[in-house]
Amino acid sequence: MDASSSVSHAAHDHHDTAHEHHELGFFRKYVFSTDHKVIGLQYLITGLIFLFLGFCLMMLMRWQLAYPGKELPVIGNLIGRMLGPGSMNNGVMTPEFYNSLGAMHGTIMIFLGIVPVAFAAFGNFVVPLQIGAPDMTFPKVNMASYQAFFVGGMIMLISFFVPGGAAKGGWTSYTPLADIADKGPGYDVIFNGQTLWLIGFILLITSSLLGAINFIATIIQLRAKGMTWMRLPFFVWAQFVTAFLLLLAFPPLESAIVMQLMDRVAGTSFFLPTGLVVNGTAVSISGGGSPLLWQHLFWFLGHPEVYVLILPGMGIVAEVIANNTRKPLWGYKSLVLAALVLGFLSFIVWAHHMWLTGMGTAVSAFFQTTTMIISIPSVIILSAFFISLWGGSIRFTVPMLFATAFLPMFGIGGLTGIPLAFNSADLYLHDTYYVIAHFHYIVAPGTIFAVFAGIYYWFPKATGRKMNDFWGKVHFWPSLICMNAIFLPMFLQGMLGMHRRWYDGGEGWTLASEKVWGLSGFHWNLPISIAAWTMGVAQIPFIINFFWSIRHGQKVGINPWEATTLEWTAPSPPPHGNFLTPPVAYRGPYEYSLPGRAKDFTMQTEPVEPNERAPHEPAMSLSH
Amino acid sequence: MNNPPTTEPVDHETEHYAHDVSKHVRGYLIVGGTLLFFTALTVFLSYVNFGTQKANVAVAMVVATIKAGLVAYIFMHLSAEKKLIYRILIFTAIFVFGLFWLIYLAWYDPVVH
Amino acid sequence: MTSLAFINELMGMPGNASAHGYQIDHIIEFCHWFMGALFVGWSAFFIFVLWRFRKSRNPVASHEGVTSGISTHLEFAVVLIEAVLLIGFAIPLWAKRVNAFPDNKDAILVHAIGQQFNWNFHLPGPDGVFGRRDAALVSNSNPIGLDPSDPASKDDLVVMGELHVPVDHNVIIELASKDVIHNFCLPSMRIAQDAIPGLIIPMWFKPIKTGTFEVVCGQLCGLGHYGMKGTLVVDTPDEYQAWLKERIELSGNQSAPPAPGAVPPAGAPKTANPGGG
Amino acid sequence: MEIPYTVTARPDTGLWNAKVGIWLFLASEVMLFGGLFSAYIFLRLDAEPGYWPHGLLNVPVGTGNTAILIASSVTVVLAWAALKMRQFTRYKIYMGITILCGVAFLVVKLAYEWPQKFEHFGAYIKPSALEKYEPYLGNKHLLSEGLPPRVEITGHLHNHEALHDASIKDYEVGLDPIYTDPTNPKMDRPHFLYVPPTEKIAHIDKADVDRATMFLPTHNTYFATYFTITGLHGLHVLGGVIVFTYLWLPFGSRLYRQNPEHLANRVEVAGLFWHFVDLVWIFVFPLFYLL
Ligand code: HEA
Ligand code: HEA
Ligand code: CUA
Ligand SMILES: [Cu+2]
Repeated sequence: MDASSSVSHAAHDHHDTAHEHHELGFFRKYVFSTDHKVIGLQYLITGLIFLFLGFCLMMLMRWQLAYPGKELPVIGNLIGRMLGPGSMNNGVMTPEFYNSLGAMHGTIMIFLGIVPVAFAAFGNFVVPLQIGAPDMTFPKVNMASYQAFFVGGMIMLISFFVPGGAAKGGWTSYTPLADIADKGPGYDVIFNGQTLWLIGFILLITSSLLGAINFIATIIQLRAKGMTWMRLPFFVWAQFVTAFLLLLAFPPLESAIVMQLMDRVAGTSFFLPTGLVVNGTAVSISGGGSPLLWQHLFWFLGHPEVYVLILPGMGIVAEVIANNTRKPLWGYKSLVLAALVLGFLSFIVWAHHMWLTGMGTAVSAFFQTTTMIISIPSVIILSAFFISLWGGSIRFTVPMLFATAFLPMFGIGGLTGIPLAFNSADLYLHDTYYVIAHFHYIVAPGTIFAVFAGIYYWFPKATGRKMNDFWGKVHFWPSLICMNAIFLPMFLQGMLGMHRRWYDGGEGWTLASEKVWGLSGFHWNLPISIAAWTMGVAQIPFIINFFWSIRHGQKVGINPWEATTLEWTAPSPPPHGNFLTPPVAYRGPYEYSLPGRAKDFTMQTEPVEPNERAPHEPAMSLSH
Repeated sequence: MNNPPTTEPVDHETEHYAHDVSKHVRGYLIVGGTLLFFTALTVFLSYVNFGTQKANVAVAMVVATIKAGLVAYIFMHLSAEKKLIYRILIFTAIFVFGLFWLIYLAWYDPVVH
Repeated sequence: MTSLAFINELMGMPGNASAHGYQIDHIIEFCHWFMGALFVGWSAFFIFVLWRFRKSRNPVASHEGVTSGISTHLEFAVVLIEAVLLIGFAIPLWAKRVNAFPDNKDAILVHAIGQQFNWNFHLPGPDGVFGRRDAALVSNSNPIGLDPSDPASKDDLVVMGELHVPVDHNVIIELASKDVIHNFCLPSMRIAQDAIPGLIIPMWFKPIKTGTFEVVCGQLCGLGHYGMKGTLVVDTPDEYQAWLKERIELSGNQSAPPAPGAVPPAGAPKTANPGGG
Repeated sequence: MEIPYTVTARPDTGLWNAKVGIWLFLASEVMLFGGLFSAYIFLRLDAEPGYWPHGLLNVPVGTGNTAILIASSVTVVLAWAALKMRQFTRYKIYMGITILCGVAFLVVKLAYEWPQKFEHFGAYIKPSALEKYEPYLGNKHLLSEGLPPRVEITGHLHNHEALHDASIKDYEVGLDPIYTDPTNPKMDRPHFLYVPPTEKIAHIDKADVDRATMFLPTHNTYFATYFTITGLHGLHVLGGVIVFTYLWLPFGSRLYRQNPEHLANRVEVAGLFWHFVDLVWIFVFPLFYLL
């Protein structure tokens, strides 16, 4: 089929669809939309709100850690009145509430914040555009996926208001603690924190599974003409691998959640061994269950999940770096391969979270080895990003600032994973603030920065306007400084032996009174907390900038960053059906600074000219 | 690589298929019969003593696997499925067996005194 | 080696008090040097590149970029170092932790039973035999459910919160839990192990310094988790014998009195939540 | 632009969209049931001798249900084949049979098998009292045969009040046949045909009992896994029946008139799901009923 006929055909198509959609009312258009872009934005807004909520929960916790047992001015009493004295008793946080905050901070940040934003929102909005597709393969399923997420999130929120408060067993919900949580006099079978957590979770899993199926099917089936596997932007690859992780790792956790739900509502003993004595009384259960089974099934998801948190971030960073260095990504082929290997290996390393559960030599040697091996693809990906900078002509736009900061921050987080991966070193470090610092370096200044980069980068595509540069910088620098001021000292606290999930922040512990770098371990809490609250202030310019720019940002053309990938050939914002003519890809995704060209970027849709030097395109092919 | 591969849908494939289908119907019935036979066989074998409980479990699982294989291969058309589907399923199989095997291994190798 | 260890000290790691602890410290310090070197190397490269290739200094980008295979060498080096740490240190160290338990005869054997939110220690007493325990017998006066009908239990000692052990002796602690998962963590001894209900998991170490050490509960176990503190006192042999004697005398007329560690920590709720969650 | 390949295949993958989608979904289902079966393995390996019951379920009924599912799998491919050959009436018939089979399966499960379990009673005897109930349990005989011991007495509970009323001191149980004649070698293996509890009554002192409940999920880990896995499987059957009914009702005819191939594709996709549900049952059946 030649180009001209395809153009006219599609123009005709477009006419039809545009006509049809004039009549859509507000609800069909914005609430029950099946358009991948609207769903993407729904995910983005809801996810950001949850991210912010998770952040607020954490700021409350940081008060308790800095000033254990002190009344929280103003807000304390307010929360006490809203959620009952079980939360803030006369403005003072109770241990139950602290544990709730911790568990819900973790749950909300991961499953209601980062996954919806980094995976679902960017995946929905960007992936179909980047592969030149009109929409997702299953638009209705896509809508259902968002709705399941939304309802799941609401259930999690409601759980704060039931008697006893939200789940308090940590985001890991280890059994038997979580199994027996909230039970006691006045136990309501459904309306208690832990049970609602489980029910909400089932919906979140459903949402992720539907999303994952849709993403994979879309990438496989709806790539535009000429969009071969090796011409996919790295972001699409990252989302592809992420979707597989969700698809195959979530169901075992789902089964575990069903079992925990049975334990709580039907009185089974999947995770409860025989002979439990809680509070001096024997528990009436059949017993015979296994607490470790939960941990295995939880971490079977738990570990792949951490790559779910980082891979989309890496994808965003790759796009932004290529665009702002004005040169192709270095080692595209090895990046793709590394992402695939990372995805594969992440299924067989889970027990490195369980070193101290009484694991023998053989099994722990296996899991240590796989964990070591999995750090290699991460090193490859990060090295490729670093090397990509070499020879570039680097523009420090706001997205680029965030993407640049991502690299060393992920580096610190990733490197500190290495001692944890050796079980003998983890013997000392397990469950200390060292672990907290390790993963926050990856998810907070790592993924969250990548998310910010993505928002600043694709904002013009979604709205036709740019976010303000100056306020972007005002957002970036304090955020970067605060992030490090928060998490660097946590390594020191961890090395002192201070443990996580400590309601008193270590005040009652001699080991936390040892001094390191001028302050005692406990007293380090205060500067950390101040930095955390300052970071809250630093988000204000972002929030204002974000909403203000939707209406009042500087108007820009369809390709303001002079980028090469397909999404920049669609109008901004793209109409229903995305492209005016079906796009055709003729070359790789990052043809920046091709020698002998006037412009320093060559779009994927530009045919290869006869006299052009052989394009820099990897020959490897994964399919066909 | 300059000429993009075609992505136009193929239409006449279906006619072709319909012809094939009629030939398969008999096969489906035979497979259904075989499955029923194997069901009876498992029930029978479960009353035969193979020495240990483990041996009985193994025998039953072998029969079940054969049955499952037949369903997947014939009824679910895996015999004539595209490569892509196989790839998805192979990885799934690896991970599900990894889950079984590693949990079993962890159960088998605890620190005991 | 001591000079290398300063990286751990710099990060605040407390002094080691057990025989195997220095090995744990070594692997942590090797990791930190290795990570430090990578971090410093990459950071230097990173900063240089950001400066050297900024737009104003390098207006036209190179399409090719780096062509050398330097990254392959680097990745290979990382693999090598990780392999050495893994095969040379981590795996053998672990094998020694979990397979090479000292002989029961010349080690102190103690059972530790975790509960929300303290540790009960069960010692075999003069006869050296542990009495039978049964969950059904647990009561306020019998926190570990010791079976009084078992003759071996007659002279057993039950102490709460504080455990004494003699210095330079192997100590084996067999961990159990009555309710939820706890973790018996001794930062100064560089040892920790989960206490999982339904399982009995042993751990061992050899204290080489006398003194009083904190036992941290290293696994979220409910609202009192932060205050679940045990005390390990490493005595000289004489002091240890004196303590043991005192304990035996005490158990003669009354069941174990609360030891210091069993007093609820400041701020802990007075009535425990039945769910413990 | 419209979404392509909803009915016809994309040449380079050879697949239409929903086919890719359903296989991805099935892959995740494999992992879901994989998680449940790994729990089954784990719990069964951990069970103390005598605590994993055998032969409690009704084998002929289970076999019948297996046959029903297999038959429905055959009819659903036949329905699909009929559509491919554009024989709409046949499609209607085969699909109708499939739906009936699915409903029959559910009825057997929910109206017969489960309730029968809920009405059955079991009491675990304390280790210290096992000796006392030796005439019912026949453990000496089992020991000599190298078989696992019996630690539970089951049957029909005559005084239901005993479950709640603390003043009643014993359970009055109409014994299951095994306990009436425990040392008879015929009782070493479960019966093939279901034999209801006998009229022979045993009085079991509550003081000798560890735990006694009806055969509910709480009873032991065996029933916990049984009810959870068959329950989840039943939900899948229900889902399949609903989808089939939707395709069978006028909606199907309308789609057939518009684009018969589209309907055939939908039936194929729903059928793939159905076969998978059948496939899961093929493992559930021996694991719970026979072993
Ligand atoms: C996105 C999240 C994420 C990522 C990517 C990782 C990556 C890794 N993690 Fe982490 N981890 C978590 C999130 C993450 N982790 C979380 C949330 C927990 C705690 C869960 C809980 O208990 O609540 C955890 C806990 C955790 C543990 C358990 C600790 C314990 O509980 O005691 C372990 C142990 O092995 C571990 C190891 C690793 C390893 C080896 C990697 C490797 O993949 C890392 C590989 C990366 C590198 C090796 C970096 C390479 C970079 C360079 C070479 C360049 C350097 C350059 C500069 C610095 C400029 N992690
Ligand atoms: C993705 C995961 C994620 C993220 C991003 C974060 C972010 C942060 N976390 Fe969290 N954390 C966890 C996952 C995460 N955390 C988990 C899993 C645990 C363990 C829980 C458990 O013990 O079970 C934990 C535990 C944890 C603890 C330990 C508590 C304890 O053990 O007692 C602490 C302590 O300081 C902490 C702090 C922080 C801080 C300061 C941030 C900051 O970096 C936050 C930064 C956030 C922002 C900068 C928000 C930006 C968003 C906006 C501004 C929204 C804008 C809105 C609109 C436009 C509408 N976290
Ligand atoms: Cu016990 Cu934490
Ligand atoms: Cu991990």
